[in-house]
Order: sequence, then C-alpha cells, then structure tokens
Amino acid sequence: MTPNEAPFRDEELLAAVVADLIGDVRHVAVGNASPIPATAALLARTRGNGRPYVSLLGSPKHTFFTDGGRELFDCAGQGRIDVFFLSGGEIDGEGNVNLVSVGDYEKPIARFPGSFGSSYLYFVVPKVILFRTEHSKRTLVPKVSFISAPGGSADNVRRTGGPIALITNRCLFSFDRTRRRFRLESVHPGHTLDEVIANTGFAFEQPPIVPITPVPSAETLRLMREVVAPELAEVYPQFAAKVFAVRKSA
Amino acid sequence: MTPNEAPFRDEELLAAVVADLIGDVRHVAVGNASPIPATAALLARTRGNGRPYVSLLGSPKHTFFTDGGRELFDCAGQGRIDVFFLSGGEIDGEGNVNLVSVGDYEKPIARFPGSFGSSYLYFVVPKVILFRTEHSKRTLVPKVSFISAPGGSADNVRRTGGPIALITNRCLFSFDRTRRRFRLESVHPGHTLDEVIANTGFAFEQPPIVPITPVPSAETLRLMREVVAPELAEVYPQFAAKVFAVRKSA
Amino acid sequence: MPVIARSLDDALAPIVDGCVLAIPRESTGVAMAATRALIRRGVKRLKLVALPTTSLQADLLVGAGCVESIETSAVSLGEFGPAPRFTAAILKGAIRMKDATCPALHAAFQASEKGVPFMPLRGLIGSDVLKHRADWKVMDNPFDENDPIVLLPAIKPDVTLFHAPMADRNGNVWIGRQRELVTMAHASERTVVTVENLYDGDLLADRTLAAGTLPGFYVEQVAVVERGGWPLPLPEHYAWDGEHLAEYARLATTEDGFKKYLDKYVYERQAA
Amino acid sequence: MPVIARSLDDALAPIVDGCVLAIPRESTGVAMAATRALIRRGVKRLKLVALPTTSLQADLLVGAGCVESIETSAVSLGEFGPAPRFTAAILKGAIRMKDATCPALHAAFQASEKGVPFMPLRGLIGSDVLKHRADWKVMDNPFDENDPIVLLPAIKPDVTLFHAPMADRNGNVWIGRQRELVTMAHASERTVVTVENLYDGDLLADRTLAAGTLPGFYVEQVAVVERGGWPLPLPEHYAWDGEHLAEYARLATTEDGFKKYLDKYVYERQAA
Repeated sequence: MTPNEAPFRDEELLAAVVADLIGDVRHVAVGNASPIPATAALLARTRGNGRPYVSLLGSPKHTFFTDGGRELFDCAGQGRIDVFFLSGGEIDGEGNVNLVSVGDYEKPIARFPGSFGSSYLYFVVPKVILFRTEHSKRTLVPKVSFISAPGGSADNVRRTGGPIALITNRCLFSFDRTRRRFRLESVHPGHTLDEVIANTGFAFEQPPIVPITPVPSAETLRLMREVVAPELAEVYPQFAAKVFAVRKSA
Repeated sequence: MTPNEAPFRDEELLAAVVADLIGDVRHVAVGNASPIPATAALLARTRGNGRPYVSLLGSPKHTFFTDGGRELFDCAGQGRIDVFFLSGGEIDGEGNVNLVSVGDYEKPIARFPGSFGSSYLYFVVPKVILFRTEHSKRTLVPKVSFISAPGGSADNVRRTGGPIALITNRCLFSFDRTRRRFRLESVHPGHTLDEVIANTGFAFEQPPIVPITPVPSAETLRLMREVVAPELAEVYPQFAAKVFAVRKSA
Repeated sequence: MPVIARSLDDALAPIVDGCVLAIPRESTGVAMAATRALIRRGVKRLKLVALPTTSLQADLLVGAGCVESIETSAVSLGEFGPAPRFTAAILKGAIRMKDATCPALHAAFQASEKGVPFMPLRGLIGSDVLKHRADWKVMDNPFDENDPIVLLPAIKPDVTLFHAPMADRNGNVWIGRQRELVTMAHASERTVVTVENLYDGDLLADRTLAAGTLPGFYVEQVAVVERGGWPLPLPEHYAWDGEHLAEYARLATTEDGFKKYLDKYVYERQAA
Repeated sequence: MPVIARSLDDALAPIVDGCVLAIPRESTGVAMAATRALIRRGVKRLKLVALPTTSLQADLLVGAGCVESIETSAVSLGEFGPAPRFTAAILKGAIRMKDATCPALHAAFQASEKGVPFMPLRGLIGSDVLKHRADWKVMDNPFDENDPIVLLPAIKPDVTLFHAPMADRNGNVWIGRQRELVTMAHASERTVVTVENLYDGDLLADRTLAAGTLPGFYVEQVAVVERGGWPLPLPEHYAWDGEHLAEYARLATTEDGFKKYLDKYVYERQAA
C-alpha cells in the first residue's frame, strides 16, 4: 500500500506508468470500464498536444467512429490502432488471456463474460498493455483454463500485435515476445519483491536488482489533476470524483 | 416499322412487353440510361399498386439505397433483386454478353466501356432481361469476342440468376437455360420473321407459327401515358417528352 | 411493404419458437419492451446471435427459459457485474454457448450481407475460441505462402430485432451511426424494429437524415414503443436506468429473486 | 491531425508519380478541380483504381498522359458517349487495363478495410473478366461440396481522392449516403479530399450529421474548392454541366481537339 502521506494516489501512479508505456503513437483505444488506462491515454494526449488520438470505447462522445461497431476492429485490422488494453479473468506466464471460463469448457466451474475482441485485437494491435489491478494467484496463473487470446503464436501465423507489458496493483512486468515470458521491471512503492513472488502463479524473469517504479513527477501529477481529470469526468464521473475530487464539468 | 397510323409508339410496345416479363415480383432494379425498362418497371408498379419496389439506378431520388454503391450488389447477393436489365455491345446465341471489346482482348479493334456489374448480377438476379434495341448482325453475333457475363454455367457453379428473355426493336426471344438457346416468341407488329432471321447472327429456336407480339391494351396505354409518364419525366425528361409528350412535373 | 403494426405483439409475430434471432449490443439500441413482450408470450428455443455482445436482454431471455443457444463474444451486465442468469445457465449446462470474438461476428454478418458463404479473419489461431468452433475453418491464404487464416461461415438470422429513435410511415428507420443495425437487417431474412416515435415525413427525402436511415425495404414490422429500450440506453436519447439495473443485478442472483423481477417488471407491467 | 491545406496544390502533395490512386464513380463526388491541378503539375504513371466506374476524370488523365494503368469495371461518358481518350489509348495499347466488375471492386476495397488478404465473391466463373485476371483465384468453398468460388485480393491504394460537400476544421468530411467513400478512405494509406465549403463547428458533435461523416482521423489533406466537382455532379448539390460535357465529348474525339480542351479548360483556367 502507498503510505498515507504519499503525495499521489495508487491510481495516479499506475496511470503515469501506463502513459509512459504508450509512448509516441498515433492512436490509443481504451475499452469499456477502464478508467486508469483512460487516464493514461488522456495524459499521453495532453503531453503530446493532441497526439495520439484517444478512443474511449465506453463513450460515443470520445470516439470518432461513425461506421458502427465494426469500425474499431476494421481500424485495428488496417493497422490504425497502436495501443490497446486487455484484462483477463486469468492471465498466465506465456501472456495467454482467459476471459471465458475456469475448468473444463464444457462443464466450467466459473464463467466469465466472454472473449470480447481479444482473440483478434491481441494479434493486430502492436502494443497491447495487459492491465489487472488484482494481482493474486487466482488471476495470475501458471496456465489459463481457456485461451481467449494467446500471448504468442507460431512463426507462420501473421501477427503484428501482442502484449508488451502487464501492470498490476503491485508491479510492472514487460513481455518478451520471442521468449514468451514476463520480466519484472519494477515493483511499485510500498510493495516488495517477495510479495510479488508470493502472489504470482507463474514464473517470470527478474533483474538482479529490482527497481522501484518511479513515482509520477510533479508536472505529470499537475497535468493529470488539472487537464486530464476534467475530461475524464465526462466518461468516468465516479472515478474522477474519487481519485481527483473532480466533478463532471457543466 | 410501326405504321404511322398506329395508336401507339414502338417504345410503348416494348415497355408493355417488358412489363409482362417482369411479372409479380418484389423488386426490380433498372440501370442507368434505360428509359424503356424504367417505363416497364414503373408500369408494373402502377398495376401492382406499389409492388414491386422499383430502383432506378440513374436517380438517387428513385432508389432507396443508403449504404453506398455496394448496396445494389449486396442486395442482389441477398436474393433481394428479382429483375434486372442488361444490354451488350454483343450478345450471342448462348446468352453470353460482351461489354468489353471486339477482337483480341490484348489488341482489340473496338472497345466498349466495360463489364459494369454484369459479371455478377447475371449470376444472382433470377430474371435478367436482355434489352438491345439495335437488332443487327453486328450486335446479335454467333459468338461474342469477350464474355463479360456468360449466359449459362457448369452444373457445379452456384447460380440463382440468368437471362430469361431478349427484347429488340424487331422481336422477343425467350431463353431456355437448360439448352442455352434463345427461342423466338413473337415478332413485333410491322416486322417479319424473314427480317428477324436476316438480321440475327446466331441460330435460335422458333415455333411452327410465329405469333405477332400483342399490342398494348388501351388500359396499359392509359396507365403508361397518364400515370407512368409523369413519374418517368423526373428521371428521363427527354424520353418522356419525346414518347409521351410529358414535361417534367413541377 | 412495411407498415406500422397495430400492436407490439403483432409486430413480434415473425419471432417464432426456435428461430435464429439477431440482437445488437447494449449501446446500440436494444428492444427491451419487445423482449418483455416475447417473454410474456412465452417464446421458446430461441437461437440468439448477439452482435457482438449482449447484456440484460439475453440474461432475461435465458432466465425466463426462452433460449436454446447463444452465439456471441460476451454476456455481461457491464458495470453492474456478471449476467447472473446466463452464468447460472452455463454452469448448469442449460443452454448451448457458441463463444465467438467481436470482429468474427461482424464479419460473419457481413458475409450474409454480401451473399458470400464465408469471410476470412486474421487472429484467432492458437485460441481456444477457434478450437471450440467446429464450424470455423483454417485454410492457407492462396495469395501467400504458408499463411494460415481463419474462415467464418456466414450468419443468416431468421429475424433481427432492435430499437431505434424513429421510423417513418414507409418503414424507413433512422439508425444514425449505429451502422451494424444496417448490416444485421441486410443479413437477416426479416427485421422487426421498435421505435420511440414516428417521423412525420419521408426519412429518405431528407439528405441529412437519409445518411443514417435503414430503408423500409429491409424492414418487415415497425412498432412504436416509447422508451422501448428501457432500462438500457438509447444512444444520444437516454441513458441507462442505473438504479433499475442495480436492482436487477441484485434480484437475479437467485432464481427466486429473478422470478420476483419477472413478476414485477415483465408480467404485471403489461405496457412497460 | 488533418488540417485545411493552404492551397489545392499543397493538398495534392501525397499524390506522387507512380502511386495507386483510388477515385470514385461519377455520381459520388469526383474531385475534378484537383484532377485539373494534377494535370497542370504533370503527374505521371498513375495507377488508377476507379470504384467501380469512371468517366471524365479518367479520360482527362489518360488523354493528358498521366496514367499507366486503370483497374475498373467501366470507363464511359455515359449519356455523352464513349470515353474518347480512354478508347484511343486502349486501341493503341498505351495504357494497361485491368477489367473488373463492380462488386469485385467493392469487395476488394472492403478486404483492405477489414485487414484481410482477400474476399470471396459469387459470379464471374466462366467469364473472360476472370480469365484475364491472373491475380484473382478460384477455390473450392470449404463449407460446401464441389462449390467453386472466386477470391479477390485486397486493393490497397496509396491515396484516395474525392470531392464532398463540406468538411470541418478537424478534417471531418460529410459524405452523406456515399458510403463507399468511407470504405475507400479506410482501405487507403492516405486520403485527400476537396470540399465545397467549411462547416463551422464539429461534424461529429451533431448526431444527425455524424451519421454521414468520414472522421478526420482517416483524412490527410482537405482543400476548399467551390464547385470542385465541375463539370461532373455533386450529389444533391449540383448536376452535370451537360453543355460542357457535350463540348468535351466532341473535342476529345481527336488528339488535337483534346489539346484544345486542355488549353482552354485546364492550363489557362488555373483557378477552374
């Protein structure tokens, strides 16, 4: 846990880390009910003076799409979405994502909503950032029960996209596509390597000395709070109120 | 030629014949620059109290399409166009249509505009009516130089459409899809069987006694002149003025 | 020629027991009043195809025993949690699930729209979604070397059902930028639409409105049902009824609670 | 982010010698002023792809020596007769022709729009259109027995060029019901648009206008050119200039006459 006296909230740390992962790209799309990735995308856009385009799929106001529900996927298929976010009921050490069920598919012991667009977007969006705030052995498993979308593919499978990182409430992993393994990049302030190991169901690489995730700069926090938060409040009013104490602008 | 004293014009006769060929269907589409088929389709709609739907492709006002240029073809692919009209630079005795060129394709001696949608619509529209007012050995040939759309197909080729008839300024042929041959159905008033034979480049079947094409009834002529002509004037003002002496309504 | 139906029940006549019924995602315009009317009528063995996801509509129909199978890429109440009756039915094995992924459903509807037997799609290879779909095939792309690609068979629904802002008396329906509704209608044998209200005029005659209009040619039945999407949103018209959805999510966690919900909101409120 | 170009010539910079240039059919919005500017600039070796047909635009470009090849399903001046410079060039073997059929072009653009390598299409089998297209393939439909079907490779233009009624300052372009323009932009690497005038506001903010809007996201350049479609029509804005087209059809029957036309209407009228 971030100490109470910390000058930023956990959500702000995660959003700042994700904004750096986004990098300099043209178009970031964010799925429904993803306020932290949305914050990160809007932060990236603020820093980039309007670049990247940000599509917040939960909100017709914050997407430019006019060709129906297929346009997101067509756009990705055209190579025009650079960054997307995926979560999963289960994620395993090979980057496989499960959004379907636990146990035998025909007689599951738990059922999730379904794969959504993951079985496609994971293949065609160059930078997919896995995002799962609950970092536990229940969510980060040795092997998913059902592969909604595989972390890697055989050499002859055309694939321009895939995972680049996994961010949780405890740490940041990068993903090595060649070796199909996660690598621990940093542990968030207030968390420990032992805690990460104890709560992760899969093996991962780690550097000899694991850095602490850098805290957001004062300028980053200012942009998030003063510029991003009011925009965010249009789409995620409750989140903006809770994290940034900002109410939806009139 | 129709004698001068005839109570109807050639165009009226042809439109009446085509209206009967249309029959009781849901949707007739008429390509650009086809005033006689358009007259026939509107006549069929008038008789059917609004059925069939008539799409006059030359005129955005007279089509319901809102999904761009592909909608006509998608609509046909869905089985939702029952009747269409095709012409051809050349038409041969097997119902093959040539809209591309005469002579060797690589070094043609004459070039037409191109195949348009014929290579598709001929396969998927149940009743395609071939329409060529110039009935000569130049247009009705033994074998077309280039098959834009074949009159018949091998048994294993999925095909729900094809030619049902060919109407010219001299006569009406029906098309037998099984035998892939035209059959002379009737010779228009003022024309003769000998004349048809002399001006047709392909062999065709004929009944022992060739009927004369029935002339349009008084009621048909009344509907065409009083109801159809004013509608037609919206799309084909010159034709309507010439044939029906009707000017575009205000 | 489509006409405005005398009643919602009349409009729903094409949706017969056992039919393949296509329904849109929650944010596009879901015919919820019509869904309640179908439950009251006791429709059975629906084969739902939700393009590409579904929420309360499928959960209600599943809970009420109207559904044989669902083909879709997700069933969930979104911010209000999992779809409880759907989840229960899957765990009991009471319905057949055809798990898909969003763009596969879009492509398979477009295949029907274009009158082709299949459409290719990238992705999917190596997923268990593909593994469990015996009706999907993998072929080598004939335009390249050693390039496997998935082929999806066309989806041809018997009926598409959705809710839209308005229709005119010729059955033209204004759908705005919800263009998958056009594809669904093109792909389906029949289309049934409920609308908030009637437009007095011809939607196709106005060039701005025409750009967002599904022609009546594709529409079999139209019924006027004000707030016919409630408690789900109608894009740019009204939002979710969050309080109601929270109540549903709470009640529907048990079979008894779900029955109470049906009694209160489906059977007793004939007009709702 | 698209901006409104300072000049028509600036906007046309992406259309370089040798590029694959997609252009729409006559009735959809043809950028004729832009076409004249390209001829003045002396663009060379264009690979035109006309969806699905073309008229004066291709004939002018061919006559002026700007074209290496054309893929389309018809080139004609319609009511004004054959396309004379196109016909002459074909008979001389001066340009390469890739004869297609309308729905094949629509499908091949949609393949690019969807990021798939090919699309299937019914029809065509037994035609000489298919016979002369070595780049098209016939396969057996894997979902049926003994069912050959044509596969068309995706068409990926470098640039799409068209004329539309209006755009806003974010580069959003109102295209109304001319939806193939959306598909062309989706399928192309870049899109250049000329418009009659600027819309003062955000086209995407108005739900009715948004339904007929191509988002600026897909648009690289916009130039404002009043009557930029002349002498061709702009749907629901202005009709053909029939007198001018008749004059063109008459002059362009000979090489000399065509040169006179160019002098009078392309080179001398810099602003036309």
